[in-house]
Amino acid sequence: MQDLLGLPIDASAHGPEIDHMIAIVHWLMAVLFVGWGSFFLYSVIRFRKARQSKADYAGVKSHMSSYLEVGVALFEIVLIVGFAVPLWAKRVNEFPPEKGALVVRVVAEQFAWNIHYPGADGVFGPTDVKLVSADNPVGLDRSDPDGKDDIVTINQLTLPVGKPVIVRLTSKDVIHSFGIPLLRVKQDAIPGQVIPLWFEPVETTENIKERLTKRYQIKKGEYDPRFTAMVAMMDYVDTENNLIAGKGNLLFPDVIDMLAEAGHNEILAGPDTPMEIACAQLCGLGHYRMRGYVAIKTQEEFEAWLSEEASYLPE
Amino acid sequence: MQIPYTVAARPDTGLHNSKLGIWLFLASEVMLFGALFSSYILLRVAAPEWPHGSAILNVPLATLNTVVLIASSVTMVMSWASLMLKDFTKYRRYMGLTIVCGLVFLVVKVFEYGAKFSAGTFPGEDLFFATYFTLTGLHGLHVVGGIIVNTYFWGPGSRMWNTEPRRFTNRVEVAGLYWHFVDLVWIFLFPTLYLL
Amino acid sequence: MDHITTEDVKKHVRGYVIVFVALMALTIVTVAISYLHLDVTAAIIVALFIATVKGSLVASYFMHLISEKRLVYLTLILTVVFFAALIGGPLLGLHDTIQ
Amino acid sequence: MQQSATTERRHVESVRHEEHAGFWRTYVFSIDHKVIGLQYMMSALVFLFFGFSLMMLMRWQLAYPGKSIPGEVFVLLPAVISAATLVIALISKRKLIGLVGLTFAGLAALVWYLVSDEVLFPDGVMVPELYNSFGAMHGTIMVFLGVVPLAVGGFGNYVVPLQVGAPDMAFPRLNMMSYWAYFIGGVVMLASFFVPGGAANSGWTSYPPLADIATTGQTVWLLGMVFLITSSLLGSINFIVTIVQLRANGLTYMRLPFFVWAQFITAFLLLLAFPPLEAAAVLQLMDRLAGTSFFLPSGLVISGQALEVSGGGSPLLWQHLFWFLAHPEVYVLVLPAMGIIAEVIANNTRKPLWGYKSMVYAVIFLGFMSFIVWAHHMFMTGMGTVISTFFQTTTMIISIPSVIILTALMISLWGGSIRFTVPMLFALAFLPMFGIGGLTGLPLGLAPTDIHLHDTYYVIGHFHYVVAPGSIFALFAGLYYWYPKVTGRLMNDTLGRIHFWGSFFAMNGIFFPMLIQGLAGVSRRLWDGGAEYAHAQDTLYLNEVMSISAWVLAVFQLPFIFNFFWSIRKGKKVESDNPWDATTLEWQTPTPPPHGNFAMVPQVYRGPYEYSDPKSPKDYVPQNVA
Ligand code: HEA
Ligand code: HEA
Ligand code: CUA
Ligand SMILES: [Cu+2]
Repeated sequence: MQDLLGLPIDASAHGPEIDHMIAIVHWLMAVLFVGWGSFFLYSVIRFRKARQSKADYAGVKSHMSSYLEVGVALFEIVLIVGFAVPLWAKRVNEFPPEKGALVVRVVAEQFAWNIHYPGADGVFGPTDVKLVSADNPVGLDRSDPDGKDDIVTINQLTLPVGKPVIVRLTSKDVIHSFGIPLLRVKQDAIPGQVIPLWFEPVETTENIKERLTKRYQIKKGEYDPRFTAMVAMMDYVDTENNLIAGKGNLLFPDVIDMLAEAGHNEILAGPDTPMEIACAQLCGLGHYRMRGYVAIKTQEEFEAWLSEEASYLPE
Repeated sequence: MQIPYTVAARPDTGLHNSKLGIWLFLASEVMLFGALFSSYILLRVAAPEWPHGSAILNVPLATLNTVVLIASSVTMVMSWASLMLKDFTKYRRYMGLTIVCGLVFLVVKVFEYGAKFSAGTFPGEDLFFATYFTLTGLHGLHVVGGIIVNTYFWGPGSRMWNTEPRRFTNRVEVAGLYWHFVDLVWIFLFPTLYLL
Repeated sequence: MDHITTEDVKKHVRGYVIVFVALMALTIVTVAISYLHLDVTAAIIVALFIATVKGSLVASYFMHLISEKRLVYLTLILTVVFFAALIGGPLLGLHDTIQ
Repeated sequence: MQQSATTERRHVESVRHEEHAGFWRTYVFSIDHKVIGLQYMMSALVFLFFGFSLMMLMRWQLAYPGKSIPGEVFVLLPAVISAATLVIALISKRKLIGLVGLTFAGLAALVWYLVSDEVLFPDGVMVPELYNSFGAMHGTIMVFLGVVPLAVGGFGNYVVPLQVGAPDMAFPRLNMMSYWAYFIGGVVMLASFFVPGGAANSGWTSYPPLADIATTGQTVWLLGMVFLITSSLLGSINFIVTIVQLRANGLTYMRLPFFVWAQFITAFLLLLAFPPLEAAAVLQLMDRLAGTSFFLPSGLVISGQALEVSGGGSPLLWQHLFWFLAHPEVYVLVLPAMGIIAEVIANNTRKPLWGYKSMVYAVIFLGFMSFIVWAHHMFMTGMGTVISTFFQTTTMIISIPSVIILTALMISLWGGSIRFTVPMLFALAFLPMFGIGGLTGLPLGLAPTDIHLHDTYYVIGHFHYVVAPGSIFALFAGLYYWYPKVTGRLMNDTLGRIHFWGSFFAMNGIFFPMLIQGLAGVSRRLWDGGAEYAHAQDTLYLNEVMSISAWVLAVFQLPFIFNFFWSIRKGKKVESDNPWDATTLEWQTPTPPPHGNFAMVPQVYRGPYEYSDPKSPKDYVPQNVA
């Protein structure tokens, strides 16, 4: 059922539980729809006027339908008691201890995601609305010792794999919604409120990229718009062995044309940024482009990334 | 065929049309003011601090207004009772008094608002004043509406007394139900805004 | 008001005067209490209690709710239930947020 | 029935007055429920068409993001309709059809004005602001100016008094005021396209703080809403009083046609759910005009600038007040539709509705429950376990009465002698289509699954299945079904069948792909339809499928619109006042019913759907036959 539904790849620890539940609900829906649908079609055909010239005043006398309704009700009780409530409780009550987790602040604004890491000391520096400026989007007080080493990125959420992440979510202006489909995470970012959420990524984005890599037919002069968000997933050379597009190269129209010219009628391509933060709440004219990128790295890569970011910090 | 039960009550419900109509209308008004009360409670519970109404609002004036409005409710119901007793002159007198009370209420309100405005206090001041102005303003509009209706029944509308006395009495009763409701809303607004 | 006699109305009128006096008295009581500066919870309870009593008096006597028809009661009960939901829901939402 | 001589006299006068009243009194400021019903119906149809036109323009942008729009093509449709209706008006010499033709010409002009505007469509490409504003107005217009006025104001007004055996609505003048409040509300909404910054663009949900800081169009939207709410309130009081007080002799509650029951419950929803939105609208108006901050928390920074307000407000307060209305409102969209379906199915299966009583109890229960499920639209606002459990449970509970009603309707088919008339086709299609829409509500109603689906196209797919091939189909069924009562003529059958089949496939072509996109995680309200998102790539091709289906759907409305106007004069004449051999009271009047409807109060002897009673020689027994 999960494949049938076309759910995206699932890269978080809790995701399969949600997917499982989506699948179960859709099974119920399918059973009801097919069941009632068959009854419906049969009745419509069997009792058409041409076949049944006189209607039966009493109609159905059995109580099947009541049992069925009770059945649906019972199923729904099971869904709520057995799945919905415990799953939700796990999401909102059972936060992992902050010690073993990565804590980040996410401050949404029209139309960007500001990501705030506590830095080496593990403590967030104080923030103040008055300090907000173009190069200090979260209003971080750099003069405070806690704030000195904090790292702030825009639209780039980098996380280590296999470690719980706690996000403290808020917004500067209007309501946004922090949604990462591939992590089965969604939470509205509400100004004036800080709402925590947590998840645990279990797969690196590199891995996901590989998994999403597919063969695509190409032709000169015909550009599949999907290529705008894709990169080549192996090195491509022309007849003289000159590199046209290396692994990771963006697939612009001219690149495609060159590839086709060089005789490649099939290429391996994968999404450039497979995992994204999609703002799910209408937040103004730029809502459609309020997109953040999630990179899930191995612990070592993540630490390397952190120290690189730290090296850019103002002294 | 014509519309039944405009005057007499329908036997199984015991109500005539406009009586049921006005109660339904009042039910919707309960939800309107209810929603505003609900907002008030929510905002106040969530607020770190909330000013004490009596410290910044004019309690004596509001008390006066409470008295005036309650009095107007009594005169309103008396005007209906006078019609029931077939005493049209008394009806006019009581209805007139009701209108006057309504106007007094508004005049006092104008003074209250005026004092706040001239002191530079506007709805945008803080949440307290925002709720204060919105709630009393909306209530004030209801008072204005009531005065218009009552004035109509005091003046031109009262001609119906000569042609259809029962129907006219019903109309006054219905107008009265509305007016009492407006009074009732004030009875709750007064302590919540001014005293707490 | 189909079966109301002149006698009934006269009785009503006496009732109105009593209710009027009671309302005035209660108004004075609320204002007086507010000058006592009770603590907030007590003040809210007392003030709303008195307001409810006053409101019930107006509704019961001036609006004749005390002798109204079943249909009107049903409508109002329904309204009160939804009103309660309208207050309860958002308040619950306020208190039961993810911390 | 007691009545004083004076009222009698006044009434006679007013009837006479009506006869000599002339155009204005008869058609414009009429107090006859049937005329008002038709006014509602025509206005609502035009608004539906307009709401659809906005969406057709938006669907261009979704299918071909960033490509220049062929404005002429989109103007063509209303222009053709306008020309055709004007021709029909000339042939049949009907001023009113001419009026509609002019309205469509106005619509064509409005569309032209919009697409040729260099600011809104630089190089023919719709700007994101405009996309948002069209989206908000599409939602608002469809819900508040299209479906509800058609279902409640139109069919409710025309049919309910007839079905309860009443001469008119209880308060005819209030009824007229209700229509005009709606009309003004509609005009205000349309006018908002011309204010600086354009129409409201914060979604039909108008969530603050976004809506609080939006352009002037939002203020106009709020004012328009105040008029529409007033209209609904006046209307709902009228319906309840009419149904309670004006029922004919012998017409007990359990003998009411299901349509009347549906309207009755709907009226309660409108009466008690709308005022909180009115309150919310007042608060938002205060925020926008008087500088208060009911919905604005402290410390907002808008585009790098601290917002100068006192703060302290709560954005979620709006959501509570809005959904307190808007959830019941969605049942307002569907209950009258179910009512129409019940009438049509009983009539065309030639047998009583199965489980009529359980349907009535179900609809009462549904109405009650609809007031306490609203926060299922707010699962992602940071709800804890207690409140989310409460609202998930109520949401699951409310699906049960829907299942009961649908089940009863479907079982009613069993043993029938089904006539596939055009209204019946629409009614039959309603069942599985509402089924899909309703069933897709279940995963949305469970908080954990809603995490993935909230604010994606899955939600859009869910509710369009219930409102478009659901409610709109039911409304089409109603139009075809009651048309002969109003005009004395039938609509053309072949054109009706073309309309049905075309609409049926096109609707599924639009809305099924939405569910697929939603499961893939594509957000709603995206100007480019998700073109940039990696997770959307695999389902992007569906955007074009949906758009083409939408335009095809539009083309298949042409036979309907033509049929609708043409048949007024040229349709096949009905042979009797009761062409469908129906049982309910509206068919026991002359066609069209005169002012005052019935010569005397009808006496009702039986339930609403006495078809094929073995004790009776004919296959139907009208309610007023002893
Ligand atoms: C007419 C309108 C209508 C109706 C009837 C419904 C009915 C239901 N809706 Fe829907 N809903 C909307 C209109 C409607 N909705 C709209 C407009 C929105 C979005 C608003 C916005 O955000 O802009 C929305 C959004 C919405 C949400 C919020 C989603 C989100 O934003 O994340 C939820 C969540 O619980 C929900 C749930 C339900 C449920 C459980 C029902 C239940 O009542 C459904 C019960 C019905 C059934 C269970 C079907 C039973 C039938 C069968 C079993 C028979 C099958 C038949 C055959 C095969 C022949 N709806
Ligand atoms: C009742 C409600 C209703 C109805 C019927 C519809 C009908 C349709 N809707 Fe709408 N829609 C909404 C309510 C509705 N919608 C809401 C509330 C939103 C959310 C807005 C928001 O995000 O804030 C939305 C959003 C919405 C979106 C998502 C936009 C986005 O998220 O960016 C899309 C996308 O395709 C869409 C498409 C359509 C289409 C193709 C139809 C078609 O089914 C239209 C079919 C119309 C007809 C068939 C018209 C028939 C009428 C005539 C032919 C007139 C005849 C005239 C005379 C005889 C005079 N709608
Ligand atoms: Cu931020 Cu949408
Ligand atoms: Cu809902």
